[in-house]
Amino acid sequence: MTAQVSGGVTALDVDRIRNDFPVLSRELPGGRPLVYLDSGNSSQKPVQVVETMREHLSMHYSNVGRAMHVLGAESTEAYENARDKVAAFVGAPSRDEIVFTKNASEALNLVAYAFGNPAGSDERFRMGPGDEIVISEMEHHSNIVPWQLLAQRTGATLRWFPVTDDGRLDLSGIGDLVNERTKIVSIAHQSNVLGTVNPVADVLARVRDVGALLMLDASQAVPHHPADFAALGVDFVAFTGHKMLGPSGIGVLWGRRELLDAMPPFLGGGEMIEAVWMDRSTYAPVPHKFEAGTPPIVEAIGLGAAVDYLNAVDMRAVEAHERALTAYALDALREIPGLRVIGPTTLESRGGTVSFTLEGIHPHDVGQILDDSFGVAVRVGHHCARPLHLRFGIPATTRASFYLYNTTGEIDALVRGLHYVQKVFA
Amino acid sequence: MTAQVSGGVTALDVDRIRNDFPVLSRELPGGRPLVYLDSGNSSQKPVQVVETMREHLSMHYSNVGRAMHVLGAESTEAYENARDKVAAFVGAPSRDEIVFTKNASEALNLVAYAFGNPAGSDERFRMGPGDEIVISEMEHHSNIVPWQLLAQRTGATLRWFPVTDDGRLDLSGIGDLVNERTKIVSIAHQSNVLGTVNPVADVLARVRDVGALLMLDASQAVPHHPADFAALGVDFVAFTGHKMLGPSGIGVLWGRRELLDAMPPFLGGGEMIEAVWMDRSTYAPVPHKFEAGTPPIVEAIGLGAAVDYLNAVDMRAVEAHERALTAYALDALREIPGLRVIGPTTLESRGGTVSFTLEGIHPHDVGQILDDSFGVAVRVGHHCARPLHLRFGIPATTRASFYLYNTTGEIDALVRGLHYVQKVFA
Amino acid sequence: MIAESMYQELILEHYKHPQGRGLREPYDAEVHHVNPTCGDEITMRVKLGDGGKVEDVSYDGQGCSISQAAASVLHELASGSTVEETLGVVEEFTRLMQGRGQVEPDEDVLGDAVAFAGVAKFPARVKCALLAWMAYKDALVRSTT
Amino acid sequence: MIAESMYQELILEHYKHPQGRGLREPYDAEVHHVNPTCGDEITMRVKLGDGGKVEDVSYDGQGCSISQAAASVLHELASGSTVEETLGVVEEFTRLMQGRGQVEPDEDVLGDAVAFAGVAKFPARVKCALLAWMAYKDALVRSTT
Ligand SMILES: Cc1ncc(COP(=O)(O)O)c(C=O)c1O
Ligand SMILES: Cc1ncc(COP(=O)(O)O)c(C=O)c1O
Repeated sequence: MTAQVSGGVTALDVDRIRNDFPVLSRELPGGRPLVYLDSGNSSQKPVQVVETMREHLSMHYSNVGRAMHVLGAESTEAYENARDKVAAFVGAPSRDEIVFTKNASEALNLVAYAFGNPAGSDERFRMGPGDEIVISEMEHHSNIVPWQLLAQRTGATLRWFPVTDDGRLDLSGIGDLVNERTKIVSIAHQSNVLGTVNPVADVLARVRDVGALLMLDASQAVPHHPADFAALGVDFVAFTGHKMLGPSGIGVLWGRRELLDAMPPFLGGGEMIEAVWMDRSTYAPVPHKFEAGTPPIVEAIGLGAAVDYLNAVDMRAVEAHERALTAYALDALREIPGLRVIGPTTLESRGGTVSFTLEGIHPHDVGQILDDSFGVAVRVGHHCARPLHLRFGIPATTRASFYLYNTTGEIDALVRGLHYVQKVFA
Repeated sequence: MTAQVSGGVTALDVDRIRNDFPVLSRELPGGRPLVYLDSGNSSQKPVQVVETMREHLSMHYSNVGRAMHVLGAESTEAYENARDKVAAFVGAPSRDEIVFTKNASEALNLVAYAFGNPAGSDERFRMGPGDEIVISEMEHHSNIVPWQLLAQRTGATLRWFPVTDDGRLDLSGIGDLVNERTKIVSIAHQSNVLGTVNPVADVLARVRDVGALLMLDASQAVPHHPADFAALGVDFVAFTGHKMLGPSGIGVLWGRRELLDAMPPFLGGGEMIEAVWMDRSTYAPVPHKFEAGTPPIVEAIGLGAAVDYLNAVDMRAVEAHERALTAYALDALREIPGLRVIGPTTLESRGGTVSFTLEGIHPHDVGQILDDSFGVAVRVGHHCARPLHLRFGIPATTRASFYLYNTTGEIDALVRGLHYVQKVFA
Repeated sequence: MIAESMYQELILEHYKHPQGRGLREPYDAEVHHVNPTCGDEITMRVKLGDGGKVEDVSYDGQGCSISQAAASVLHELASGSTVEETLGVVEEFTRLMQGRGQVEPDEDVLGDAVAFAGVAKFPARVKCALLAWMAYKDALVRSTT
Repeated sequence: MIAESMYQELILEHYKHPQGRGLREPYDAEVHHVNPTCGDEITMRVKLGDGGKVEDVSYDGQGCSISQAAASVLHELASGSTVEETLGVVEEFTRLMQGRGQVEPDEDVLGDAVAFAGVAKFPARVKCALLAWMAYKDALVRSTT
């Protein structure tokens, strides 16, 4: 695959890319090859990321910010450079708007905890009975539970967009749902189950009409599509390093500077302060205000290397590659009797995540036989989106999710595996 | 150094240990050797830790808990084994009491956020005006600011133990300070500036008398002394991976099971739930209840390898080695004119952290010249303990802190450096 | 299929041909357990006889092959045994399942249930395997009190 | 001492022999700035003349050699210069300090202040170097309004 794809982007060379991921050539117990179709859960890491981390940990490591020696300078420089890289990668208007967290969940909770804090003073973050929070039925638990907890703490009301039968956000009731009582709307940019890419502009227009804030959970979007947060025009975005070739232990909150400035601090501790007395403190400017304690230093540096890698491949090529794989998979799965795709069955506004049920066979059994017999790694269960599964009246689905290193041959292996599963349980 | 030390512990072989830390043989720009005396800030990492992480990231990585394939099983097993190792290392009564956080600061904030939550129902965690929180004047900002923020949120009162002129916790007023209004007392096990090891049993006795809870910030204790949390008898302990040969991005909260069970959740999201509906959720049992989202997987595994390393060396040998270094340093520093140690000047109840001032020379200048001219890495400033420095009427100190890989030769280098600093500024 | 596979023939056999499935009368206690994370369900009835004998274990449910096969294996092991004996098996089975793949199963105690050893490595599946067994334990408590 | 050392001779010279130190009359504005993280302090007075001329910059303070030398260098650069010129220098100096060691300093603009380039790699020291310069900018604003 080195053909031109549309728009002047060179298609990615999947063979060369696979060489950067040693695990993809690993032989599993019993001699099975690995077919990794679980990147929506967490992606594999290229040697470039792993080696950057190893090198830093071995020869340049020290704490950041506070240290005034060679290693301190090297670590601080590498850590802050990672912030620059991430900011540029997502088109953030300012590097200071990039807050490093431990994962996307922390980023979502950080924003949720900014509301209804009696110590905060900004009107936009006040919350109590009568105020409303809006999410959707297709959210990941990490974009549901923080808002449930916020509603419990403050007495505010949690409401949600329904999901249509074909797996789209149902905007028909938006006029009632998002209203002058709404303080914040938080929805997925791309669903981790359906693959649906949500119409941000439509939601944003209504959110702006009523003067509320809009947060995007872009955990499944940033790894797979070119990002331009400035153009997106929303208020907050959360995403996570481990799904975009980076290590575990690092996530990102982006927020508009003016809002981050107005928010009360979340976690208190070293590095997030300006001056501390026993009875009061003043806080550092953002992003440090939200980075209490020793940050995930080497993890941020690893994420920076992941961003370098994705830039070198070109996110437009990544997107095009996944689109081709998704088209291929939707076609191939259509041939399997009793298979029902949960989510859009066309390529329109959808990413490379395909969830489905197989009639009469529990997804747990599907996933485990695929793994046992063919080394095909998919995810099975409710994928941390139980309400969405309840909405479709099913306890679980099997999910295949694609990334830049996947091939059509791997989708063929999945299809072969599914036929075998049907034979086993026939 | 392979002599017997008291109590049947074999002294550690510092030369062999140094070979495991490649950075210690690194040549800094200008041909200076590195003399790393800043482990109190963050420790260096042995190859065993770095290689364990590299191997896992390269060949065994996947998300934990939720995945049902070979890589998922391998990652989950390695992650949960790390919990076993940490639990055994600190003598936790149960592995389920070990909660992985991103650092010690998160662990301290997690407990602080358990109080005064209107959604929580346990009497012990209720907090409002009239209730009191007690800390001390020698705390790290990470054990001050979370409690200030809690006091602001709830209207409770923050009080603190003073510190004596020789750097000890002043317990003389404990009867008044810790009283029936006290809900929680949180103090350092070992001060990160003074080196003082605090008398936990004395404080605990009073805390139990009044029915309050006791939390220890053991960030500076666990890396340097054998730990036995069960014997300690306190309620919560926070510590952090990066100061004990582990990577950045991983910390630990230990708490008594019964308390962890009674606490409301802190961060909401994937992995911390049992079942989720749109309007409510039930939560997983501890420790998962407090581990929302994808945890720092590889970081926990790295910490497990660090614990293996420390066990192989033997924490009693680590403690004895540091004690010898501290004795040597206190002696050597005494010879420098105008040098004043801030903290205990004897070995009694103190660890291997020595902070001092040099008359007429600002610590910033001391630290930077030591680094510039001799590659001696110390920390200068208020070490995230500004109130303690205010207490001693000084803006900053220079701090040398020791670990298992340090030598008396490195202390000699420090002393030579300090003489040179005095010459430069003479 | 590889050696340490979770899908031992035996599990599939029990799944396809469940032993003793169906709710029967008479019974001393009936319980209904649900695994909220994956939606697996089981209803279980226990009938005890003289001398601590388990006369019948009847059940109905839905879910993955692991959860359903576990109920079938349990039925075989428990029926005709004594309460005390079966509690020993439940205990050993629980230990195996919660051992994260690091516990050596005691085949003498477990019998056919040893086929579930491979499940222990997948925390998300452990609950499937345990569902029927926990329901049984619960039903026993209710029968004898 | 190595090439990229923070402690250029020039900085030490200024620290040991500060130029124009001491608070003088007359002045148009006086400001007092503190760096709360490290306790460095500076009091600074500015006296402006005709045609945007800076007639005098006088100061007193305490802190590390970087913060004190920065005040001395500032005094030399600003006295006798114009407000506009000095604002250009302040801007370039700020850019250098906030550049995390990645900004090439413009020596023509900075003059002696280029000696502080090594500081930029240490975020904790950047504030020391900037203290006097921010105070100066603040004092200028207050003098002209
Ligand atoms: C005594 C003490 N408490 C808490 C902390 C905070 O640890 P972390 O930065 O890992 O959150 C530190 C170290 O910085 C410390 O020395
Ligand atoms: C849509 C979505 N949101 C949030 C998350 C949570 O990310 P993390 O586990 O890194 O906190 C995930 C992934 O698990 C996700 O897919």
